[in-house]
Amino acid sequence: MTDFLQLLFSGMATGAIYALAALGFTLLWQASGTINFAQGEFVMLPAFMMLGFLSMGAPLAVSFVLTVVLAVFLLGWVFKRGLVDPLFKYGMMPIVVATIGLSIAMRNGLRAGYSAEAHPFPSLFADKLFNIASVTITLADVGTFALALVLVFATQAFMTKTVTGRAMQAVAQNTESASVLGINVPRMIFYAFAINAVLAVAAALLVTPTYLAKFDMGESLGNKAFFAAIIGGFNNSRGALLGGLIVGVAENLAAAYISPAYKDAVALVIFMVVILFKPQGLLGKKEERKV
Amino acid sequence: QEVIKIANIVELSGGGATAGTNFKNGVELAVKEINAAGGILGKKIQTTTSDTQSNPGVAKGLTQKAVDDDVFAIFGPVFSGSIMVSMAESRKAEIPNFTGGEAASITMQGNPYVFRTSFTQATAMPKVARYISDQAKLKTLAIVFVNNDFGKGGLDMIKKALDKSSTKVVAEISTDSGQVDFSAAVLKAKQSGADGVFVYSNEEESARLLRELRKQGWNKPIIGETTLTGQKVIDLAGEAANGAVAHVGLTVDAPLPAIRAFRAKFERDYKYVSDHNGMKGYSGIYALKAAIEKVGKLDRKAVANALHSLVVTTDKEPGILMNVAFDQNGDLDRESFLVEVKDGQQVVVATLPPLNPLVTANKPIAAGKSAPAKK
Amino acid sequence: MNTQDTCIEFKDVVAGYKDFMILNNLSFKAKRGTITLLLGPNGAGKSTVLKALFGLLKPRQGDILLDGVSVAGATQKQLLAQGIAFVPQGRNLFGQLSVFENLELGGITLGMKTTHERIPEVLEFFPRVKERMHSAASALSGGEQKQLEIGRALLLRPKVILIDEPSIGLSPMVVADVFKLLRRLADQGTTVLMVEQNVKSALKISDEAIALESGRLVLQKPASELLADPNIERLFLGGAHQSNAQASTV
Amino acid sequence: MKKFTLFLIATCAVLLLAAPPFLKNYGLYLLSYWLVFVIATMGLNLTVGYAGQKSLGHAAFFGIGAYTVAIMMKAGISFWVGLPTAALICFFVGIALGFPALRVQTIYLAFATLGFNTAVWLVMRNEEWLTGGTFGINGIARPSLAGFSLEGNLAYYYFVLGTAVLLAALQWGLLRSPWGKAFTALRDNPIRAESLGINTRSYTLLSFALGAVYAGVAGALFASLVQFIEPAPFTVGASIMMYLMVVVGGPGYFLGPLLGSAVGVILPEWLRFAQAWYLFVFGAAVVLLMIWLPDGLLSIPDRIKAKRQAREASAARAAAANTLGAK
Amino acid sequence: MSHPTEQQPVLKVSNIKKAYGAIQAVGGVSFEVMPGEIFGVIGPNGSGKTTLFNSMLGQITPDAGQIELNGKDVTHAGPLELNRLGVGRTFQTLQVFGKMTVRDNLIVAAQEHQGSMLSRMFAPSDSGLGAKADALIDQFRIRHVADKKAGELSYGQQKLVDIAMAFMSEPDLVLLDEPCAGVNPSLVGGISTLLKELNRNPKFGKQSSFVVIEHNMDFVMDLCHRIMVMVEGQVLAIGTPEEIRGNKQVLDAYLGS
Ligand SMILES: Nc1ncnc2c1ncn2[C@@H]1O[C@H](COP(=O)(O)OP(=O)(O)OP(=O)(O)O)[C@@H](O)[C@H]1O
Ligand SMILES: Nc1ncnc2c1ncn2[C@@H]1O[C@H](COP(=O)(O)OP(=O)(O)OP(=O)(O)O)[C@@H](O)[C@H]1O
Ligand SMILES: CC(C)C[C@H](N)C(=O)O
Ligand SMILES: [Mg+2]
Ligand SMILES: [Mg+2]
Repeated sequence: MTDFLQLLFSGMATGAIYALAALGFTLLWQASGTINFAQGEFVMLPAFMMLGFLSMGAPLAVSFVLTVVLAVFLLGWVFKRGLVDPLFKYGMMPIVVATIGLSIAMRNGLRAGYSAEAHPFPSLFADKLFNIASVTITLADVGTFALALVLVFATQAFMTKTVTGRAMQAVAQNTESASVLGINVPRMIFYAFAINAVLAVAAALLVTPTYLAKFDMGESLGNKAFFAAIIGGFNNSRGALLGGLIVGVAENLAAAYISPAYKDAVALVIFMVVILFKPQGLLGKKEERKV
Repeated sequence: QEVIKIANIVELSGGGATAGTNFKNGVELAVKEINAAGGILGKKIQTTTSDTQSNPGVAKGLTQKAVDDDVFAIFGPVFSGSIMVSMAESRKAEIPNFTGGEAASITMQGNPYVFRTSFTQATAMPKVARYISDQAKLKTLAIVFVNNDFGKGGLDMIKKALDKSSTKVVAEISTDSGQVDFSAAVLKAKQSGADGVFVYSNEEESARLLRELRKQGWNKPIIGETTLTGQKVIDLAGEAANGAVAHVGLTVDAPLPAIRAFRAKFERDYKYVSDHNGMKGYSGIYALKAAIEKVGKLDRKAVANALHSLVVTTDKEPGILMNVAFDQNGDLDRESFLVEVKDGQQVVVATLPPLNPLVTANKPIAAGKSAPAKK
Repeated sequence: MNTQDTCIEFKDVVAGYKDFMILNNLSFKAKRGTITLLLGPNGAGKSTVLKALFGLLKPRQGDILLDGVSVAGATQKQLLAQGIAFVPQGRNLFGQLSVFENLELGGITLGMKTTHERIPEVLEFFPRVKERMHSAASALSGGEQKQLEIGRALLLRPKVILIDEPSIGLSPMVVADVFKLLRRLADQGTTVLMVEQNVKSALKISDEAIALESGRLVLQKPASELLADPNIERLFLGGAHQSNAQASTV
Repeated sequence: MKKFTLFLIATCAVLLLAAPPFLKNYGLYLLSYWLVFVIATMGLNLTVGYAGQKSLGHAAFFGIGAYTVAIMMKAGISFWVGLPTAALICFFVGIALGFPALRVQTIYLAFATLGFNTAVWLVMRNEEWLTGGTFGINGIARPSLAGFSLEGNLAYYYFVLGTAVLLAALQWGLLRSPWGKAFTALRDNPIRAESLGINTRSYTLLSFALGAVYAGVAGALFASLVQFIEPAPFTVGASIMMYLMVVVGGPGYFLGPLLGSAVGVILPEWLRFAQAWYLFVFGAAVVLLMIWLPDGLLSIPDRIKAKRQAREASAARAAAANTLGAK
Repeated sequence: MSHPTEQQPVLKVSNIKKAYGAIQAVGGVSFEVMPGEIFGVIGPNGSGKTTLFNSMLGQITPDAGQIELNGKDVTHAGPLELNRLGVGRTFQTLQVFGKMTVRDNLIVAAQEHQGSMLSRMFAPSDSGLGAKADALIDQFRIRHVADKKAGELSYGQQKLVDIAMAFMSEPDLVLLDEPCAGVNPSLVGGISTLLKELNRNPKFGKQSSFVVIEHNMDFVMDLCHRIMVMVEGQVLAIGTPEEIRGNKQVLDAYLGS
């Protein structure tokens, strides 16, 4: 039982990391109908930006704020202007492929221009262990989990409870109608990508101490996050959290009780079951009626 | 021939990028030095570096390209999986090929043109095994390995080596490269009730594993091979690395003058501390140099032949880093170290003698903070 | 305010989709506080006229004036601010948002306070829609969706309404109601530019009729005159006008 | 378009037939590598480009083909038995993978196929008794054809070329037949298609199965081209690259895979002069290419054609309008 | 307007029900369509007409009830099977193949009725349907856009393509959901004439039947043999156009005064 709880809690901590990365996927999908295959790199780059500011002597909090500003500009504005604007009207495929290209460029640009090594990253939380009923958790686990929770629910509330959030959804569902109503489509898309950039920086701050800052950290992070987002429901921010937790916990339990070599397969089986019975994901809304 | 062309075919992107980049940097450092000192037999070395993307199919193509370019020798790839494929091409073209791969099978196929720059797992693992059963006296052992050809090969070899010993392997725990959460792996190790754990994985994963071991209160021996106690791992794992013991073929922390010199030069040029892969590439070039000079002419076949019984010492050739001897298979032999992490520092606790009597012991730096080598 | 000045004016407008020019030097005027009806065969370019006016297509040549000021190149937001509202042809709702949320977004340029005040008024007019207030817009029937769309535009209390075939999908009683409402709005000073294929009923409430073919103005007459003219009736209502209908739909 | 296609085919044919004897080993290897991917992405183009099924699991079939041939050849069975077996296995596994597509579409389908790819990869990696696990299978021989050895790089190149041409011809025939329209109908509007009697179920499954066959054949050729296989080239990442190749080349364009694979396989090699930055340049090039031509490289002639037609239509419309005006 | 009698109905719908949560979209609808009959369905917005269509055509599963086609139970048949059994349809929302030309849209609408799947692999590109497609293209007066992509047509033009597609395979029974919406009056008459022609066409071996949902009363009254009026998911009345026109309830609920 203790073992099980240990696995459960560790899995939840990892799951919270996946959820943070997955949150960006769900946000962009709801708010712009796009999928960003460079989402993992969108977490990787801020991690290095923060390291850069840190190495210049700025404290972590200052580095974070500076990175948010820089990321909103680069990953928000520049990305939107340079890549999303010209491709938005051509549907999903070109954006997907362009972001695949972007992820290759970002990953390898960082490697060639900076470093192929893994770099340690300071944790926001003190290195403290709790021992509750012989289950060990770190302060970082708890902190990451709590912050993930806050971010997920804040995003969800923003998207569904505010008019701006709904206007962003409207843009994703029917761009022309949105502009006919006077919704400032480019601005809504910018908001979506700006918020995504902020979330990515937050994710970077929380995940990099475990993931380590490395040029290819985004690859596996992005994959897992994609898993998580789909399982939870792509069109719902809470789905990201649920999906992340499921993937994190399932992996751990599978590795311990079934087969470590096939641990990824277990999450897949869960997914297949989900998709067959609830194609829109656990918390996702049904697609529109078409006839 | 005006210059000596060398193709450097390494993992610069994909999963092997860290290892490959180090290897490449080592090669380039050595080449720069040799060229500055007048080259080999008066001829300058010219290297071209290409990236395999950690993909064996690409590595094979690049090796063919090197053959087309009529290079004198090929360095890399570093990943066992890639050299296993690409060496067929260098063999066909009869070009000496130095690899950074550790998998035992590389040199077990009678390829007269493949040479190692590090121990084969067939050499390294028995040394670790001996430490585990004779010195650490562990009755039972859990093995955590990374599930790729490197880790899997190591697993097979250490199991074989432990077969005859008093240590029993009670758990084999597979992990993935790039894995983040090691709680299940550590839990399994704990559940197995083993007296100690043997860790065989890449640097970052080793660091995460060490942290998880500490988190879950693991207080039994942690033993590894080469990667476990690297400076990188210590940097990444912090305190959690303390107490880990490993057998290391090459380490920049070894108290040897040649290695100290190398470490300083590498750090000067690349602004970071080399790992063992950097040392592999660097010493590999010097091994080639020694062989060419021994033959006295640029004849690939003769050089390959010479390499098969080559013995190089740091007295004559400091670039070789440690006294070394190659054998008929292309495997090499030299002293190695047993190190332990103490207070965030890699400390050499013992120097293990080479198997081949031709290899003479290295002379350590007299006054060092490291413990003197036991003989 | 003089209700008889020109409100909308097209001056030699050439516009179309990429390189395919649909409107060829189209010129016409529509007076303030009247209902101007756009008629024409399928593919004549009626919807294109409305899209060009609402800034969704940029004219290649010519100019589009609103109250004497050029609006070619204006954004939808600016146009809405000037009091123009547009109800396009086809489906234009946000299917996954609720009926209420769709209405809210309709008033996004007004601010939420005003919008929330006006929503009940609009819903009074479309009881079917009111009943479905909290269901997803895509769950509504075809006609209910159209009603919601019209309501969403009326929320703005626009000075100018561009409305593209409102009768599609609406049951006859609702069509009559909507037409009556448009008439009332026009009488109160709103300018209506409407496209309709339901020609007979539409002419009855319209002031002026404009007929397009192949992106050209072929006729502009008071609606009453047109209703009375037996020849014209055959041309547009009867279906005998084959050869021309064909040529004009190019 | 027709003229352009013919011109492109003719130029390619001349180059592909005449140039190789002047190339060295590496060039031949690279060209063969490219052709193998042309075959694989031709299959994916059928699934994704024509039938509109978002598949991110194509590399799994590529792998299944490669492993089938490798395992069979290791067991002493001829390549010529292995090749059709690989195709057949892929056909049936392709049908199986089609089933999720009957329930889910777009990103959900992309993910189901991605999951399938991961599962296949895990089997390749973990079932050492069958696949050699991470060590892979080494020393896969190249076959001989009618007593003529294909061991040499040039001979093998022509063999791959021949296969590619044959498979392209078959696909051309298929797409010109009513099947081609049925696939397109399935892509454009599956609901309408079904109400018109188009068996969307069968066509969906077949689009996967036929796509998989191409990948399987390509995999078989790949195995004996590289003469070694391990799980790495068959990961999800490889599937994503194949998807990229299809989209960059032009999804739903017959010759799209030819150019797309060139971008995916040859462009990075050609960019190697950029040294450490070459993959960065490659990634950036893909982004720019997409921005320039969102519908793929082969949409250029279509664009030109569309422009010309639009001009003609405008003129015709203006003329029609004038006759009205004169009235 | 004769009323065909003493024959087995082509379509027999018994007590179809469909609810969405608390909303009873269709609440027990029964009717029969006779061979050669043109059957109209009218009713206010949201009265359940489209839902009824979609339940009959296998697009959604009804909660209860039974549907028989020529005496065969097809309640659980999908859209595909129904099409194979000779049922054609259009949708209320535009449903064309946007990236195909108009001509290809028509060809693809009937090609699956030619030969077997395997034989179609070797059939000519237009499955021998080119002439037929051209004939319909002319009938619907869309010749000038025949080679344009259907997605680039105006609303009304797409509507015409949509209707034409339903007739390509010469179905025995055709269900049309608001065929006239957005169509120019000059063509509404044309469609009416065409439906009458097809309805009587002896070429089909037997007469074909139509079920038409439409809000255009002139069209419905002129065309249909019988009309069913739906209100709130229920059948209010079924009768000849004269009967319906004279029905007070119908006037109140739907037509207005
Ligand atoms: N997106 C588009 N791309 C290219 N051509 C288009 C597009 N939309 C419309 N057209 C063409 O423009 C012409 C006019 O279209 P428009 O929609 O203005 O016609 P309309 O008069 O509104 O017809 P309807 O009565 O059928 O709605 C048509 O010939 C149509 O083919
Ligand atoms: N998917 C759904 N979810 C919830 N309610 C639905 C759904 N589909 C239809 N309805 C409701 O069922 C009722 C009947 O809808 P239906 O589309 O059948 O009406 P209709 O008679 O075709 O109307 P119209 O003339 O406006 O097209 C409507 O009130 C509608 O809101
Ligand atoms: C990165 C290294 C640990 C790889 C190892 N040298 C191998 O044989 O594959
Ligand atoms: Mg229109
Ligand atoms: Mg309806």
